[in-house]
Amino acid sequence: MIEARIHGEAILELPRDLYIPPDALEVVLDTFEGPLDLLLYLIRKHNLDILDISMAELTRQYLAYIDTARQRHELAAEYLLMAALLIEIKSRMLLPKPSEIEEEEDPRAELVRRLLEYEKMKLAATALDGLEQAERDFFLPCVSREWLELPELPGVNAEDMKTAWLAIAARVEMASPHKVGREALSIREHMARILKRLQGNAYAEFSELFDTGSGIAVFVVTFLALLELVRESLVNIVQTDPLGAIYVSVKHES
Amino acid sequence: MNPELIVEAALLTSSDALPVSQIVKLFEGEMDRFEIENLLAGLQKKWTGSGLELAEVAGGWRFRTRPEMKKFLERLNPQKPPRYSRAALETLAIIAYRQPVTRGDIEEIRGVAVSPQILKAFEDRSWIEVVGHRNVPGRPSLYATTSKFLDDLNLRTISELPPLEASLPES
Amino acid sequence: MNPELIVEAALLTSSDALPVSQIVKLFEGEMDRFEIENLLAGLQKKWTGSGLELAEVAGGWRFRTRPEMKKFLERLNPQKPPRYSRAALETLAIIAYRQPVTRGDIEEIRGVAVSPQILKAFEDRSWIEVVGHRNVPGRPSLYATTSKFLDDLNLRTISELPPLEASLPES
Repeated sequence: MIEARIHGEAILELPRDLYIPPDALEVVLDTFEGPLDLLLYLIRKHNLDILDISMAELTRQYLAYIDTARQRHELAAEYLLMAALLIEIKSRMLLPKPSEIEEEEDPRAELVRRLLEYEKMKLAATALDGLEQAERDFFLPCVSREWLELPELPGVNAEDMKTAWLAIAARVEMASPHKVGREALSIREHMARILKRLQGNAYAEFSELFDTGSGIAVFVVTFLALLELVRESLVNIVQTDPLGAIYVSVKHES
Repeated sequence: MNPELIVEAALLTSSDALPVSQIVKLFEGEMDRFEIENLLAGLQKKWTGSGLELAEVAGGWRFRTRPEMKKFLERLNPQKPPRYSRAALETLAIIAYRQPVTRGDIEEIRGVAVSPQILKAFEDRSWIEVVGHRNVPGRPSLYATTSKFLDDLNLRTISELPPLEASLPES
Repeated sequence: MNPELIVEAALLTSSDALPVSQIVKLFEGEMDRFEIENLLAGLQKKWTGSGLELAEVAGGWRFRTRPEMKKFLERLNPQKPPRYSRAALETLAIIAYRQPVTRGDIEEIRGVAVSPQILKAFEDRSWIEVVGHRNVPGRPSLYATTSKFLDDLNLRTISELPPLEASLPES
């Protein structure tokens, strides 16, 4: 509420013929949604017939109101524009109608149409607000599908591995050709397995690295893997005493 | 797994309404629209008398809390849900009842400028969207309401909006 | 209104888990923690055998879908299965066929630098792991495939990978 006072006295003075009762003065212009809203308020307040508005009366009321308001704060341009429009309509109504033009449109028609349309929308806004609204009047279920939120990882199959490898092979075909077959692959798998086994341990006993239950082929492959690890300087094989235990350890930088 | 329980789980975990055409997908063609609709009617009955109800809205089917629950659920979030300003509500009403409209149309009806924040707020909430451009200089955007707007107001079609009151009451 | 239905509605519409201290608020002091906990146990029983389950998690109580529902609910949002880039697949193939290898080995074979993201992605998936370090300056990590890699590719041993007839580069 705007209440401007000088020496304790309200600076606002009411035009005599303004019908707005003093309590309505509390209704400052801010509460209106624009000039149409203010016009509707005035029409209602004074029981004016919207279809046969007394332009002189309405214009006077409107101007008086915005004059009052202008003393309180700056007025949006729309209000001044409407004032000009009202004065224009009023003056057109005062002009004598040329008798040859019988069916000239009522100068108020456009304003009335706009007022009616705005009034409709104003009521519609209230009705809309009266409807039940999600998150205000009712709530929607929100149960998590958490496992769906996890990103899906690409699938890979064994053939993809082969295709990828062959693609590399094709690119470097000109380079030194070496056959890598099934056995070689097993050897490499066992090399990885032995390294994993040695991880975190200072050493392992040579015989522990052999899985005796898996047959002679695995036995041989494990042995070849150990030799390959020694050749690639990845492990040390140590036997401190003749015929003593053989220990395998990860080779550390000396 | 019982199909009714699958549909129930799908609806309770979906933030948007599910049209029957989506629900059908749950069963990869093993159930037709007619069976799904029967099942939805069954589910609706199953939930009668509980805190949620299954309702058909513009976007399809979805659960929502019954109005009686508001009072209790509000106690969990004591801050009042924000209310729209009159300017925002009038703008929304014009878009809803007069769609498709340009910002200029809205300003013409309301007699004042429309703040871009208002339009943005409704766009962010997916209540309005640009559906085209008017073929005039500047090609202004044409706004219309979305099906989420209808869903959130619990409506099936725009014609379920409250009817417009014809003329100014002469009081 | 039945308190169980109020708690059910609150849990179904809450995006976060609700601790008992929150649930109590629904009844403005008319129910104590003990009663609420009893009620939650009852609710949990009520939902047994349906597509959702009521679970107690770190933050409190919440509904969530049962794992069996995944298969069905995924049909609502079918996503294109993601694929690994050629660089990623080749890196994985080199580790699989030539293990144990260092990043330098992979780069030498492919002729281009290996992005750390690729190795990290496979490590995060527990498909590869560091099994040691090569005894050369810098002691580079030696990568090998894991048993999870074999499991995920449905292989018993690495030697079940398709044999390579073509001539191959030696690292």
